[in-house]
Amino acid sequence: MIEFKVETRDDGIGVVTPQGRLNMVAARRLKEVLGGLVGDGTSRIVVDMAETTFLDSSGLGALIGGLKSARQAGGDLRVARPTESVLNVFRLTNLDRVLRPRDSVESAFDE
Amino acid sequence: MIEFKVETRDDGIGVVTPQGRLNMVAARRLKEVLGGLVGDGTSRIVVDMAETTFLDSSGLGALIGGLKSARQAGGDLRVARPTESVLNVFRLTNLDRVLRPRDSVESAFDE
Amino acid sequence: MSDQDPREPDAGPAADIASMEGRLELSAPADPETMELVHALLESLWVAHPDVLDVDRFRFETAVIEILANIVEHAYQLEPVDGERSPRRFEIGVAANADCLVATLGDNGLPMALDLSDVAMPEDDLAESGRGLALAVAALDDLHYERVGGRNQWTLLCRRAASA
Amino acid sequence: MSDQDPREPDAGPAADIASMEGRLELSAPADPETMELVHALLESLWVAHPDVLDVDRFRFETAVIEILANIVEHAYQLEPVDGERSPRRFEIGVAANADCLVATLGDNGLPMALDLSDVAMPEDDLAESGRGLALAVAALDDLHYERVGGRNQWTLLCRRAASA
Ligand SMILES: Nc1ncnc2c1ncn2[C@@H]1O[C@H](COP(=O)(O)OP(=O)(O)O)[C@@H](O)[C@H]1O
Ligand SMILES: Nc1ncnc2c1ncn2[C@@H]1O[C@H](COP(=O)(O)OP(=O)(O)O)[C@@H](O)[C@H]1O
Repeated sequence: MIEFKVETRDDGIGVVTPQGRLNMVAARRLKEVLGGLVGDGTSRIVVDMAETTFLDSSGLGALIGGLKSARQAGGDLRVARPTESVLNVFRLTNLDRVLRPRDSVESAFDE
Repeated sequence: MIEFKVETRDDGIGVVTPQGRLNMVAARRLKEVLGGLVGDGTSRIVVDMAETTFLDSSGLGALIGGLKSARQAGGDLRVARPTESVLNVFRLTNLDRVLRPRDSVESAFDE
Repeated sequence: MSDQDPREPDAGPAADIASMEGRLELSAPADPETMELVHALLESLWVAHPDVLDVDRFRFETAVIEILANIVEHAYQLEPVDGERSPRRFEIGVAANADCLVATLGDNGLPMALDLSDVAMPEDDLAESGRGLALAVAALDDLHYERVGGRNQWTLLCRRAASA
Repeated sequence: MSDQDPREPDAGPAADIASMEGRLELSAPADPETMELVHALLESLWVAHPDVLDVDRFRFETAVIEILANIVEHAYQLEPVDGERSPRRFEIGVAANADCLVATLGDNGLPMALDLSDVAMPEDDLAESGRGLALAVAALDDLHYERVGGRNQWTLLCRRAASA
């Protein structure tokens, strides 16, 4: 099963950490978490994927859905620290350009 | 899978904490851990079962084997803080007298 | 303990599980390592049946794992052991309904020599083995063994406690 | 991408898995919740085959979960949905040998309408769905679909990377 750690930093950036496998069941919950953040006015979001052991196309869909609604609200969604398994899926789907992985959570919004 | 945390306290008592399921595969490893402690001169041992989520008859056998060798070496083995699942197995096998569970690791050797 | 005559084929739980909705069935090598997968199978059953009480989960899981451990340990003991893994396999099915938890285990090993009605905890409290079958019997409402077509067939039944 | 003609029955991997030693086979309801159990099935396969490289584990697990997700999501979409759970089931088998990783998935749902050779990633980078089959195809060396006796049969093949 998966857990989501969610925190809002002092600079207003929301950090979501999916801990476990981001598959079909988990994707629905990630969608809710991301939608909730944007709805509450947090439109700059970092998804820390250092503890995401698996990602499938529905998890990807939830990330892209979050990216779109964050951008619509004037912000952005960035992914940081993907595991090898997650990076592999980014590459196979050619989404490593759209979801360009950042090296750290702290600096994910630096440029 | 299971992990065993092993520490020797200042008073010379060894504390073994099986974390996970104590089944057939794990029982072999527990036997080795307990045998190693007694062999190294630690004959008073507390098995902290607060994180043991499952116990079967081979795990029971490893506990009793450890108990016997600890006693032969002039010490004893005591179990502390069993989970409901472990307690259930102690009761079904009538071993709650032989392996009388103690409420705390610290006071397991107090009487 | 079985209240069915083990010499007489019956239409008891063994016949039922194949028609129980939501049943989970696994076929795998009879290796100690497969045990973790059977724990996962039971976890999946509990996710599908969140209303099963802990007390019933504990006794069912205990009995399933004990019977499987016996299969892994005893059912093949007279076969020649070589370096290669030989095709020793077992099948397990688990299911739940409002009244009971049912498991069937089958394997292609040697027949069991024991009479289940003689099974008891060892006399010696400090015995290090010999509790497996007695523990399964104590945990279950019914344990049934049959030798069918060169296979061992176990059927395990827990009647569920009425929830509080 | 399949290099076999999908209209022609063949004696490829689909025929092989039933004879592969150490294979793990599961039959379960086609529910999203069963997905965790399939992850556990693969973990058990890796425990039995510690020499399989991460790169091969990743792509095999990706493909297996995508095909299963499609079964759960699409194969039953036109059936009436009622409050009760209807008996929607799937079967999965996974196995490894020195050369490859093989999985077969079968279900009793509706036939798939797609031609696998047309499958591609969506044009729109920001599409939120439609990547599942393309991802499975990209991860595998061979993906084969057949409709056999009213059932959907998928066969997945990863050729293992030569270890370093
Ligand atoms: N599946 C089986 N096939 C053959 N013999 C068995 C089987 N299960 C149990 N036995 C026999 O019953 C005895 C008692 O088994 P059990 O109660 O599980 O204790 P243990 O496995 O610790 O010896 C075993 O020693 C074995 O001789
Ligand atoms: N098992 C299946 N049965 C029927 N149709 C399917 C099946 N798998 C996929 N499809 C069809 O192929 C399309 C693409 O599927 P897929 O690549 O997995 O993307 P997604 O599931 O995100 O839509 C689906 O929208 C569906 O129409």
